[in-house]
Amino acid sequence: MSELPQIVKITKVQRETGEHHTLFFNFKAEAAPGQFLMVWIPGVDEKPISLSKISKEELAITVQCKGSWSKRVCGFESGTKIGVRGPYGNGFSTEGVKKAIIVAGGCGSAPLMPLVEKCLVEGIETKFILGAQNAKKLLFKKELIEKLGDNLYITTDDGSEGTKGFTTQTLEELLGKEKPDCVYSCGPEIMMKGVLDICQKKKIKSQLSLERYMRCGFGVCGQCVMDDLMVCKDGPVFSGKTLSESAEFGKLTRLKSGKEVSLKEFGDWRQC
Amino acid sequence: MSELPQIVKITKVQRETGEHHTLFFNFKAEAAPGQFLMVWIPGVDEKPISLSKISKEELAITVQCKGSWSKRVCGFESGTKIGVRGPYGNGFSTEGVKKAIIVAGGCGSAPLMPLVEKCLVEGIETKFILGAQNAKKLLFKKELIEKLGDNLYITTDDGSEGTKGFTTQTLEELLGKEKPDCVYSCGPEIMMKGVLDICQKKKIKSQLSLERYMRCGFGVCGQCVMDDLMVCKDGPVFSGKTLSESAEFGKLTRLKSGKEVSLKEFGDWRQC
Amino acid sequence: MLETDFCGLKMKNPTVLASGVMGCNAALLKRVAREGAGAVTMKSIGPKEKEGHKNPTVLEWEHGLINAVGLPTAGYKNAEKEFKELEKCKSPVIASIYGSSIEEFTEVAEGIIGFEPAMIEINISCPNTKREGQIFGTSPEVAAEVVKAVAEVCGKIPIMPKLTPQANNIAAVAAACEQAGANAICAINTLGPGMVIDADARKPVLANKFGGVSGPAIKPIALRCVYQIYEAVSVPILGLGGISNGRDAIEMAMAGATAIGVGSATFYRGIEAFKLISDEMKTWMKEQGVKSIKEIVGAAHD
Amino acid sequence: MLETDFCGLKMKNPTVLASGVMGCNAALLKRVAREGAGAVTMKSIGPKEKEGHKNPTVLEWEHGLINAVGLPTAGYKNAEKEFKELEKCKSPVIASIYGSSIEEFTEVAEGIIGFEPAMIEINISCPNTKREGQIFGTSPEVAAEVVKAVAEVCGKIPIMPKLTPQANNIAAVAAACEQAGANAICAINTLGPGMVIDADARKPVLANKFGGVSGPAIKPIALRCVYQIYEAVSVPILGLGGISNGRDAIEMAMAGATAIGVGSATFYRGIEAFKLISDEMKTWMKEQGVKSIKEIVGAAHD
Ligand SMILES: Cc1cc2nc3c(=O)[nH]c(=O)nc-3n(C[C@H](O)[C@H](O)[C@H](O)COP(=O)(O)OP(=O)(O)OC[C@H]3O[C@@H](n4cnc5c(N)ncnc54)[C@H](O)[C@@H]3O)c2cc1C
Ligand SMILES: Cc1cc2nc3c(=O)[nH]c(=O)nc-3n(C[C@H](O)[C@H](O)[C@H](O)COP(=O)(O)OP(=O)(O)OC[C@H]3O[C@@H](n4cnc5c(N)ncnc54)[C@H](O)[C@@H]3O)c2cc1C
Ligand SMILES: Cc1cc2nc3c(=O)[nH]c(=O)nc-3n(C[C@H](O)[C@H](O)[C@H](O)COP(=O)(O)O)c2cc1C
Ligand SMILES: Cc1cc2nc3c(=O)[nH]c(=O)nc-3n(C[C@H](O)[C@H](O)[C@H](O)COP(=O)(O)O)c2cc1C
Ligand code: FES
Ligand code: FES
Repeated sequence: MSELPQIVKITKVQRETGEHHTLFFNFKAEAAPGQFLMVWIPGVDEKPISLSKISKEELAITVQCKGSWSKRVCGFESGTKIGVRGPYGNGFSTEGVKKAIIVAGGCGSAPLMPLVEKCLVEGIETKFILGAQNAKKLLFKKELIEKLGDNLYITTDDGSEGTKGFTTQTLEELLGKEKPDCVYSCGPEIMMKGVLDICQKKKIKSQLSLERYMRCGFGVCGQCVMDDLMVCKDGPVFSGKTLSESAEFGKLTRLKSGKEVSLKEFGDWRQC
Repeated sequence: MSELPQIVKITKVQRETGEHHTLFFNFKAEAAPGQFLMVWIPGVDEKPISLSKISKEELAITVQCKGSWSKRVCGFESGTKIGVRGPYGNGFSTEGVKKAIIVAGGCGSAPLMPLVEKCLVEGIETKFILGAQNAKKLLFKKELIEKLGDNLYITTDDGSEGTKGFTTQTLEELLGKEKPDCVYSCGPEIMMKGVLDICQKKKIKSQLSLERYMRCGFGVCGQCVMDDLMVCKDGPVFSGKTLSESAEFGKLTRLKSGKEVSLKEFGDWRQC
Repeated sequence: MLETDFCGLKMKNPTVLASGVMGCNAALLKRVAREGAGAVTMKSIGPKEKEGHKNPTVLEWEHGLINAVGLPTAGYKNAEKEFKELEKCKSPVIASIYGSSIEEFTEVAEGIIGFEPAMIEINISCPNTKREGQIFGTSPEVAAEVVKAVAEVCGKIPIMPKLTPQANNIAAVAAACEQAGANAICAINTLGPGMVIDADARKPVLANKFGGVSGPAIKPIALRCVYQIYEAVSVPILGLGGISNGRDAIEMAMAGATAIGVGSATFYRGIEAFKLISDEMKTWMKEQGVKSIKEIVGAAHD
Repeated sequence: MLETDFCGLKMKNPTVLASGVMGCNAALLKRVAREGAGAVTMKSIGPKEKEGHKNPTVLEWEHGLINAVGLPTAGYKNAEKEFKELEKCKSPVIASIYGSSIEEFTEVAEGIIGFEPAMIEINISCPNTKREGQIFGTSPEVAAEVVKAVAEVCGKIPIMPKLTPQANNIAAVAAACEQAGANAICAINTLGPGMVIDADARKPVLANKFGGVSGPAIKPIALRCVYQIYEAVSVPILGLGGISNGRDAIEMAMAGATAIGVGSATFYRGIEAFKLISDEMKTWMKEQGVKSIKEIVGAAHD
């Protein structure tokens, strides 16, 4: 079988927040939490998108309306056809984990939702810190409350819901009281850098899901490189240990041209 | 896997008659009696050759020294490397057969030896008519005596051994006394035409193994065509019924160019 | 839903047996037609009898076939019997001709027009012979010259040059051919040449060393060629190269082919390939609500 | 037994990472060298920063890859850091350059010679850009012009034009390049271009529609090209195209390649491809009693 995109029909569109839409579709694939698909809008563009829901019957992705590609996606109705290939990447590991804290910034919740599912199935004690700029942008809040109840910690930058401040502050507080086997995180790289620093200081293992501009998605073109790692294939999930040794994590990324730029310069594009 | 020739080492060379050599080699393949290999001498030529011995451990082919290709083959010692691909073709069927008569002319014995083996294993009552120009050219005589004893009937054109005359005469005699379920034959096409005519007259089923010039061996190039049949794939074994309806069997063949010629004109090249 | 009119040839489906594949004699061509081919192409006929190359001449190498048969031909003078027998063929019969000079092309064309084939394919693209074909098909000017000369001879019988993917600008070659009087364009002939080497034998495997590549491996090249030709000409296209299943055929139609050639797939799927491909096309069309194959010809263009 | 001297480059084995594959930054190139590549080629560097095409840009289609990345490049002016970091690379580093005019080629060459790469590959063969490359590599005259101009700039750094299989006479192109001062020949770049169409989407899949074909499907074409080049030049050849395992590499050596490029195989076998291929070569050589890979370079020639 080839790795060409397969055209699937969107079976359902769910509006999560004003700017996040979840698209459901049938696509037979073995997938793990943290893996992503390359999602093709024929004639437009193709982007890597994390799986936000994994079940035998269907998969789902959650897209934030942002640029030219994602705005189009957010206009899709059920019945629209898209091309998907994958899943690609390594995904999160829960091996040996009994107690976990998950930290999501903005649409970072997307790849973390199937992880929550997995943690619950495996009986892992799970706390979830969900952060966003304001109450309106809290992604998957309702689902997370249903699933985790008191174990969900909400933070907003403006204090419009939950604790005012950053997810990292809440993480630091929690880690003052307890010692999970692993901290999982996805969100703006600056936030994840904070998560990593805290975990390193406390000597707690972590797994962080990264993003870089991608082309092939399967480890050939080298576009998504970070140090000597290909984010699409060696990642997108990396251990805190790997990232703590990285010369680029939290600092540098690459433009489409391959030119190195500082994360700042690149813009906090995933600061959603 | 591809159908490219595989290089095998000849493990043993057995001189059968002055002009027939059997080459043994190891080549893993499921093969049936009547099937053939395309045998490549690197840098020289490639020819279709029937399997004259089929076992789990090894295969063998028996070649008559004749033209430029086969004379080279007959010079090979054990250790020589040849390329083989296949097996190709349909092979003989013994389905429903309890009693068989096998008619071999010249080196037509080659594909018929594995058939004898199969008949014995399956408990088929088997008679074998072995014909050649003279005593010296009787191929596989010793083996056939060992295997079949009194059920081997020998004919030579010059009477130097066995009955003087053609295999067809002996066949006609035998069919006057008994009614086999199938007559199998391989040898010069003129002989096989005789076999077919006798069988048709007596309403006895037959299976005959044919030859035409071949290129691909797998039913693509169309070179080996006889009527609308490709000898390499639809054959080389055909039922008497099919051949009795043929406009070309026993009459026409084709040169390398594809030009139709009468069998006579073509020369009795397999009249070995 | 698959009925196709290709240059006046009425075909029950768009599949066409490719030249040189099983096309040596009338009886087998008729069988291929019975087995489901919408039209059949005869093996290319040359000016005089020719043996072709020594074996190995045709190989399968996992991703396709490679062949250097060397254009064996009985020659047009020995073709009468086959043509006569083909009159009873269930599907239209396309004759294919080659030569090593413009004179030879017209000589062969003249030699066979009396037999009134439904169409004449001009093979200006075989990579197996040093002069025959190759030169003609890579240059728009030379290709056009051949087409013009053959057109003059052929009268009302439609002619269709068969192009090579080795041309640096196949669209320009096609356009030049159309200008010169081609009624259809056939693309592509085999790719390359290529070469298969056996490590253990330390030798090229084909007796001719080099051979034309066909089958699954060449599909992307064939699609690109047909796509480009479609934008350059208005005559219909017989697209082929690596078409193995119904989906491939649909893609080829979308690239711009009205008729779809099938050659190497007969290795992978047997003589039933034509029927299988047609059935698979129908299944896809039903799923997608496509009523006639005509609807999707060229659909991949904006 | 695999030690190779390629134009003065001392390689522990003949495998070379092909340009454009994982070659975007120094760290990853160094990893590929650690993982077993005898030499590594950087992604082609162009005259100025360029984004490349939109996605999809790289696809796998069952018999190979197809890509239209569009030669993204940070430009030679942004290359210093990578070159500096590459000084510590375990294997020789080949720089690759492209331009859309002879002036651009020399500009880029001049821009990077200061970093003293072990060798400079001149990409005159990329099928993805309309002017960049394609034209240069198909004509012996133009190819020679580029090589001559770059040679003048490069001084003692060996230069190696990378040829396209689309050339009608690749041996002539290679010979012209040797004449013009090439120290080695690299062949082949991707084949085509080709095209992938999605039936259900009714669209070409690559954003650029057309892309260069690589991987298993192109091996016979690559072997033929290298075989023909070997008979036309006396400088060493870096042969690549569809090499996926040790046996492929042996065949490529027999066709005439001293060094053996590996690109798409990293998809099929991972970054370990270099080590796997080297090990498989050794196994075959032991079986066949071949002491040094040098013994078999060109062995398929009479
Ligand atoms: C492994 C992975 C998983 C992802 N998962 C999700 C997800 O679940 N949901 C989601 O909404 N998005 C996800 N993304 C991001 C997604 O691929 C797109 O980048 C995003 O949808 C913006 O695309 P756009 O064309 O709409 O915006 P654009 O107009 O292209 O860009 C908006 C901003 O994003 C930057 N950008 C664009 N494309 C990329 C890219 N591929 N990588 C890095 N930066 C880029 C631009 O530089 C710009 O600053 C993921 C990315 C990766 C690498
Ligand atoms: C299915 C099949 C099974 C065969 N099995 C055997 C076998 O077990 N043992 C064996 O010795 N031979 C067998 N042959 C014949 C074999 O393929 C060669 O034809 C034979 O070895 C003579 O080749 P040559 O080059 O030595 O002679 P050449 O010099 O080529 O020819 C001698 C004569 O044979 C004719 N001839 C050559 N090649 C062929 C061909 N492929 N088909 C028909 N006529 C040909 C020539 O026209 C000439 O009259 C078989 C052929 C077929 C088609
Ligand atoms: C064994 C073989 C013989 C061929 N002979 C001819 C020929 O005589 N004339 C011709 O125009 N094309 C010939 N071709 C090319 C095919 O007609 C066709 O163009 C090519 O194989 C690509 O199609 P495919 O991939 O479906 O096989 C031959 C191909 C094969 C495999
Ligand atoms: C994704 C991708 C990107 C490539 N980019 C370049 C490039 O920038 N410069 C170049 O000379 N060749 C480039 N190539 C061509 C390869 O270097 C190589 O010549 C070709 O892929 C054939 O080798 P393979 O079959 O081993 O992949 C690229 C190939 C691929 C698959
Ligand atoms: S996107 Fe191509 S290597 Fe990661
Ligand atoms: S030898 Fe090619 S079809 Fe029989």
